[in-house]
Parts: sequence; structure tokens; C-alpha cells
Amino acid sequence: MSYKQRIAERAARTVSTGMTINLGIGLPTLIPCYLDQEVQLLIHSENGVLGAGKAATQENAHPMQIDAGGGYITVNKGASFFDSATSFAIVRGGRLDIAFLGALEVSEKGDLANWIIPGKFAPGIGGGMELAQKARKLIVVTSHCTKKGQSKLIPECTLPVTAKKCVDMIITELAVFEIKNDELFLLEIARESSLDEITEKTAARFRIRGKEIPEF
Amino acid sequence: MSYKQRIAERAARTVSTGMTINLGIGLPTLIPCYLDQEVQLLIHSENGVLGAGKAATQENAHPMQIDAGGGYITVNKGASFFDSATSFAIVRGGRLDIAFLGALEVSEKGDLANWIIPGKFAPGIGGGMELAQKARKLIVVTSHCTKKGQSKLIPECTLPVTAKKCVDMIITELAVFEIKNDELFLLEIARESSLDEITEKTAARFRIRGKEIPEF
Amino acid sequence: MLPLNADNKMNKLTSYTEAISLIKSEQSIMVGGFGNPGTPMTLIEGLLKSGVRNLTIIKNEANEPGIGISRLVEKGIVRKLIISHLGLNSRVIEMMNNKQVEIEFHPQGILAEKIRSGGAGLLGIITDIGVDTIIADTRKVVDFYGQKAILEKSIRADVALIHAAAADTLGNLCYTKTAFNFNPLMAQAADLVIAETFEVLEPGGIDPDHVHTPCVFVDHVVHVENNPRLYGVLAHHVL
Amino acid sequence: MLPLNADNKMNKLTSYTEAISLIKSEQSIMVGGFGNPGTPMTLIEGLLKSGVRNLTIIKNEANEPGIGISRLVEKGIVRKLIISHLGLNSRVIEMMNNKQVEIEFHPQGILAEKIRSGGAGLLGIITDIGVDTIIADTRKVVDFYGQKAILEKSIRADVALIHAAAADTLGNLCYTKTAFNFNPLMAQAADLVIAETFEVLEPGGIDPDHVHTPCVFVDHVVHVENNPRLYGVLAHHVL
Repeated sequence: MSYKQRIAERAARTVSTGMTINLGIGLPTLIPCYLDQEVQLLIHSENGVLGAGKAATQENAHPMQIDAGGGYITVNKGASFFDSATSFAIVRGGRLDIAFLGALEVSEKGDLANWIIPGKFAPGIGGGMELAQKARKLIVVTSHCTKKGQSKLIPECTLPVTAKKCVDMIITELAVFEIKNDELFLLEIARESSLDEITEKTAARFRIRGKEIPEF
Repeated sequence: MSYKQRIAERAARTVSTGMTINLGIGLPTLIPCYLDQEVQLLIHSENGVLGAGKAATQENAHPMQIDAGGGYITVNKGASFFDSATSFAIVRGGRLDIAFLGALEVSEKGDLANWIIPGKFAPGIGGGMELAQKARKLIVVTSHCTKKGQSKLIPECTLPVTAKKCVDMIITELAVFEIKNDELFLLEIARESSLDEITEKTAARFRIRGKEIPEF
Repeated sequence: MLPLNADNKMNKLTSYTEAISLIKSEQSIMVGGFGNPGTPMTLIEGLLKSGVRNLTIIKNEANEPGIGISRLVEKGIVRKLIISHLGLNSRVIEMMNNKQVEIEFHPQGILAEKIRSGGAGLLGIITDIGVDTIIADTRKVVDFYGQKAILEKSIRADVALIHAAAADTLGNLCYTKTAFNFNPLMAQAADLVIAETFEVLEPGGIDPDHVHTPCVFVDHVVHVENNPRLYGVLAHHVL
Repeated sequence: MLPLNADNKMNKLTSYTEAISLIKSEQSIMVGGFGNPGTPMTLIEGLLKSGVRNLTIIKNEANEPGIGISRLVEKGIVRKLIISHLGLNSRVIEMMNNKQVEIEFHPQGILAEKIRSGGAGLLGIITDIGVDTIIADTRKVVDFYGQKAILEKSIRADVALIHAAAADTLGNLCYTKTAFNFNPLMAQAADLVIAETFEVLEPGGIDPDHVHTPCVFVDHVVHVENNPRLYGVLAHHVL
């Protein structure tokens, strides 16, 4: 299992029946592969669909039916299509139970930076700002550190933020954190990792509740 | 022919093929009866229909298909139904070639008052303010004088206005006026009337173009 | 009628009694409809009998005397109406004049946009409608890029009562004829959205291209009878 | 294909050549689509060959290199893009970095609302999206009922190029699947609206309940071929 699959598998367990969720481009799109078969949920994609199903194959891909990342999708019974105004009415109206997004940086108070590295990387804003600011629960799914080995969880974001105090949970290949009342808590440790490793690789200050930290 | 029919008959001649029009409640709804059969147009009703047809009868009235005044209507081929936001997007977006409205008062500069008599009559705003302010052409169809015999065309509105400088044309049972660059012009005189009668019954100042004033 | 299924969170089919019991006194309630079409007559009947009071009702108009929300106003359980006009309801106009009900008027399309804006998670809209009229006296007027403009605040409500032509059990709705009006807007703009419908379908029963209100906005679907007493043609409006 | 009828103002069926000839250099042009679905590929081809230049294009994204409006940008005939993101178009990102094209970014749903607001005859919208970010530095930030808010101005354009699944000759449009996206919004927000479609129907061919864009917004309907080269499945996006 790759580190991405590990994260997606854990993230899938945050989802339960009846929820409406949005999956950011990249890692988040792996989450549906790990969902319990019993879970009935609605997947929203910001290009204008509610009730997205599995990725389409060569055989059933329809040229007019994609997700926000451009991948061809199937839809489930009871799906609906709509325009971009309605699609973001769902987002800004607080109708998403969970949005999963990637991150460049997350601050210990839950600020998220994932849309711009000034002078280097500026593909635009897309739907991220609205998803970050308005989803009922925002779960960041990301590698624990950058490719250069630096902690993505830091005391304060150095990059321009996508939204402030928006992140509720962070799932990395090493740990699960939650942010409550502007404080970062370590909730779970990956069975391949340890508190020492997490402490070493996490620049943000975090707290621990109770004595035992569950594994995932 | 009643005075209302006289007005409606003249108003119908302002409409030509390809136009989209809105008919206010009351007198304006008589206009379609006098349209040339050759004229193809779209009738908009602000409760959410484009392509309204004739009034429905006992036989073909559908309980879910009315105009903004509550009357049951038929619809023509190519009609569409939509919500109230879209309906007023048509109005405010300037997509109505003509709106026909009644009036309590019209000033010589084209201010319209037709929604409130403070302390006496205040049924609300409805769609009138948006129709008056945003139709490409606003034609007031009204009796020339109030029931008490006072001119409805006056130098300045005494009642709270619906919109300022919005009226383009006024059709009464006695005359047709147009307002151009804040000036009122007498365009036509009813064959039953005379310039003397109009002068006597019109409190607003008006001008005449040329020597002959056509009859209608 | 499909079976109600309390175990399945994705099934929003709810009994009439249960749905009505969710509405409380003092709440703000959006009610769909423009004239009879699209007015959720059966849900309004339920409200009338439920004992709630001190309601704030948001609707296009107050229906006609003895019909729809006019009955709620006439019963004295409506504290305030946020509305576009009362043109067809002399009884409610009289109650307004007698200060038996508070009325807040808005231009019709602006009322629609304020509600839509609430449903779209916006704070409000910027418009020039009414800038030259007395309604500007009670609005937030600003200069917006050199133009006189009104900042209109979004409206949301505790509850929205919707009439849909058909619904599936997930809560997808579609409307018909002139019964769309305020329904699709209000269905997005309340914390609790209850839709009555004559026809309940299984998921997949509505073409995904023809869903007018996506199910995520709807909390409860109530199957009601097309009772001619409530939904029939009004003889006095036929030519 | 139905006959073109110049004498009948109610028939909006227009030849491809004539429709393209109406678009001029220096104009602002809204282009529907999110990825390939809903992108009016044939009208864009026409624009590419027509000799127009110095365009301002308003679109969700710039398609992918070699596809859709990316070809207009690559050809150097686009002065400015008003857009939500360029995530799938490294070529246009490079041109942006080299200052070969000016880019104005907006949050996706706010771009949608600015366009919708233009189409709805509003002056703008009021939102809290981005208030705590650097985008607020270039926006009109105000206090709105005690809350930090951005006043966003409506966007309208000279031209809108729309892709519809079907149209009737009056100009009523309907969309399908994820090809709605910005099309219904842009179809209301331009002075000249040209819709391409694979299917042209007689009036009455679209159920009045299922019309997504009422004909009053549409000026020209162009019947185009469903050319697999332009509209086919992109192999690199299939799993």
C-alpha cells in the first residue's frame, strides 16, 4: 500500500451513510475505493454533479460526463446535474458534510494554504477557497512532509492562505490530527510510525488527549 | 368599444413580430385580443412563464398554469417555465422589448407613480418597480383622467414614484404621447377627441411635432 | 406510496404528521407559491392545525382570502409577513392597516434574489432597483463604482415549505408549469426543508438533467393527495 | 437541419459563417464549459480562423493545451483571461508567467455568481469568500452588518458562446450531464448570445418544464456536427 492509499483508506473511515462529500483533485479521489460497501453517500463535484459514482472505463466513458479534475465518471441512481452557480450554492450554503483537500501548509490553528506559491506556482483559485471556507468539515489529506522533508504542519502558514481556521482534521501517512478551538490534537498514530517520529517531523505544536494514542 | 378596449387596440399596434412583452395586471391584459394574427411574439408573465397564450377556458384551465394576475392561461409552442429569479433576470436584464403598465400619475419627464397612495392604498410593490425601471420600452396604458376627472399626466408626481424617467409612451382613450429627452410630445389624437379637449384635460406640459397630428 | 424507512438516512420520505411536528412557534417560514400554483396547501393545512403561533412568513403574496397562507394570517398566528405584494388579498391588507400583522414589502424580483442569495451562501446582492424611490429610505444605499446602489441582505429561514410536482426518495425535486416560482429558491434557503408532492419516485425516477432542486437541499419529502378542494382550478379566475 | 429563415425574426437558426462573422476584435467573450463538456468547440474553431484578435475571454478554465480556448490563447489573440484556474494547462500558465496573456483569477463559485449577477441585471453580489486572503487586497472590502464582506461587481460580456445539448428554433436551450456548468449563466449575461448545438428542434420540441435557458436570452442557434475530433472522450482522462 502506497502512502497515498494509506491516507485514502483512513480518510474513507470518516465518511458515513447519508453524507454529502466533495473530493479535491488528486489524493482525495482515491477515497471512494476504500469506502465500506454499506455506506450510501452523495459525492459532489464542483463542475456540476451530485451523486457521482465510480470512475468510468473506456467502455462507459461519456464525453460530457466528467469530474472537476477532468476524469470521466459514472453517476449513481438519483444523481443530478446543474450549473456552476447551483454547484457552489451547495458548497457555500454549507451542504457539504465533508470536503477533502490537499495542502501545501496547515497551521496549528487550522489555517490552510494550498493555492499559491508566489512566483513559483499559481494555477489559480478554482473551487478550493469556497470548499475550505464553507464545508461543514474540512479534512486535509496530505503527505506529512514536503518532498524536501519539511513538515507541512507548522505554527503559522508562510504561504498566502486559502482560508483561515478552516481545517478540522488532518490525515497523513503518519498520523491523524484534529483541530478544536484553535488547538491541534494528535488523535491517532499510523502503526508503522511512532510518537517520536511524529514529534520529530511535526513543526506545529500539538497536544495529546488521554494516555493511549490509538493506532490506525 | 369601451375606453379600455380603445386603449388596448391602440397599444396592440405598438407590438411587432419578434418582440418579448410583459402585460401588467388589468387593462394591459386586453392587448392580446387586438394583436394582428400575423404578429409572432413572446408574452412574459413575471410568475415564471415565457410564451403565454390566450386565456384558458373552463375546459382547458390547468390548476398549475396562471399568469401574474391569477388568471388561467394557455401557452404556445416553444413556451418555457422557470423560477422567479430567472423571471426577473429577464426583466432586469433588459430582455423585455415592451412592458405595459397602468398608472396613477405620470410626470411630463416620464416619472411613473402606480404602487402606493400613502395611507389609502398600499397593496405592495410586486414586479412593477423592476418592470418600470428595466423594460427597454415602458408604455403606460391608462384612462386619461382619474375617476374624479383629474389629469393623470401632470408636471410632477405627487405620489411616491415607482421609477423615475421610465415612461416612454402613454396611451389613453384620448391621445398618444411619447417622452423623449425628458419632454412630453403629443403624437396622436383619438378620432373622438380634439386638441382642445386634450389641452383642457392634460395638466402636464406637452409639445407637438409638425403641423398635422394624426388620428387613431 | 413507498414505505417510510427510518433506518435509511438516504430515504427522506416522511409522514405528514412527523413533518408538521418539526415546525415550531416563533420560527421563520418560507412558503413557495405564486397564487395557487406551487403553494404547499397541504403543509399549510397542517400548520393551521398544529397550534404553532408567532410565525414570520416569507412568501411572494398572501394568496387570496380563505386560501393558503391567508388562512394562517386570518387565524392570527402570523406575526410578520415578508412579501412582495398583497394585491389579491383585501382581507390581509385590512389586517395590515389595522396593525394585526406586520408587513415588510420588497420588489418581487429582489425578494426572489434575496432568498436565492441566502440559499447560495452569499451575504447579499447589490442592485439599483428602487434607488430613486421611497424604498431607498429604509435600505443601505451606497455609491458602487459611481452608481447609486442598494445593498440588500440575504434572507434565510428556519423552515421552507415547498410544493413539488414530483420527488424521489432521496429528495430530488422537480416542478411544473407556473408552480416553479419561489419554490426552487426557497428550497435552498432554509435550515429545514419540507417538500410536499403528489408523486414520489424511486431514485433514478427523475432524469438527472431534469432535477430542479438537487436532493442535498431537501430534508423531508411528504407524499400528499391532489385534493381538488385545495389544488383545483379557482372558478373566479377562469375567463 | 431546419431551413434558415431570414424573414422570420422568431427563427434564430443561423449559419455557422454568419454567426462567427458577428464577433469582432477587442470584444469580451464568455465561453461556456468546464473541461471539455459544454465547451463550444466548433464556435471556438470559427473564432480561431476568423482573424479576430485582442479578445478578453471569460471562462472557468483555459481547457488543456491544444484544446478549446487554449488554442486561442496559444495563437496570441487573447489579451486577457478572466478565469477561475489554469490547473490543467501548463502552457497557458507559462504564457501567464511570461506576461504573454493577462490573467484575472476569481474563486470558481464567485466567478459563476458574478456572471449570473450580470445576467440577472444586478450590479453585484456581497460575499465573505476570500475575506481573510490576499484576494481581499484587490477587492472592495466593507463592513456589512458587522461582518467583513467583499462587494463583487457583476460581469457582462459583448458575446457569449454557448454549447447546448439541444435547442429549438426559437432559441430555447437545454443542457446535459456535466455540460451545464457555466453555460446557463453566460447565456444570460452577454449582449450577443450564440449557442451551438448538436440537435435543433421545432418549437414545442422541448418540454416547457425542461427548458434550461429561455429563448429570450439567445440571439443565434448554430447547428454543429458532433465531431469526435472535437467532442470525443480524451483518452488520457480515462482511468
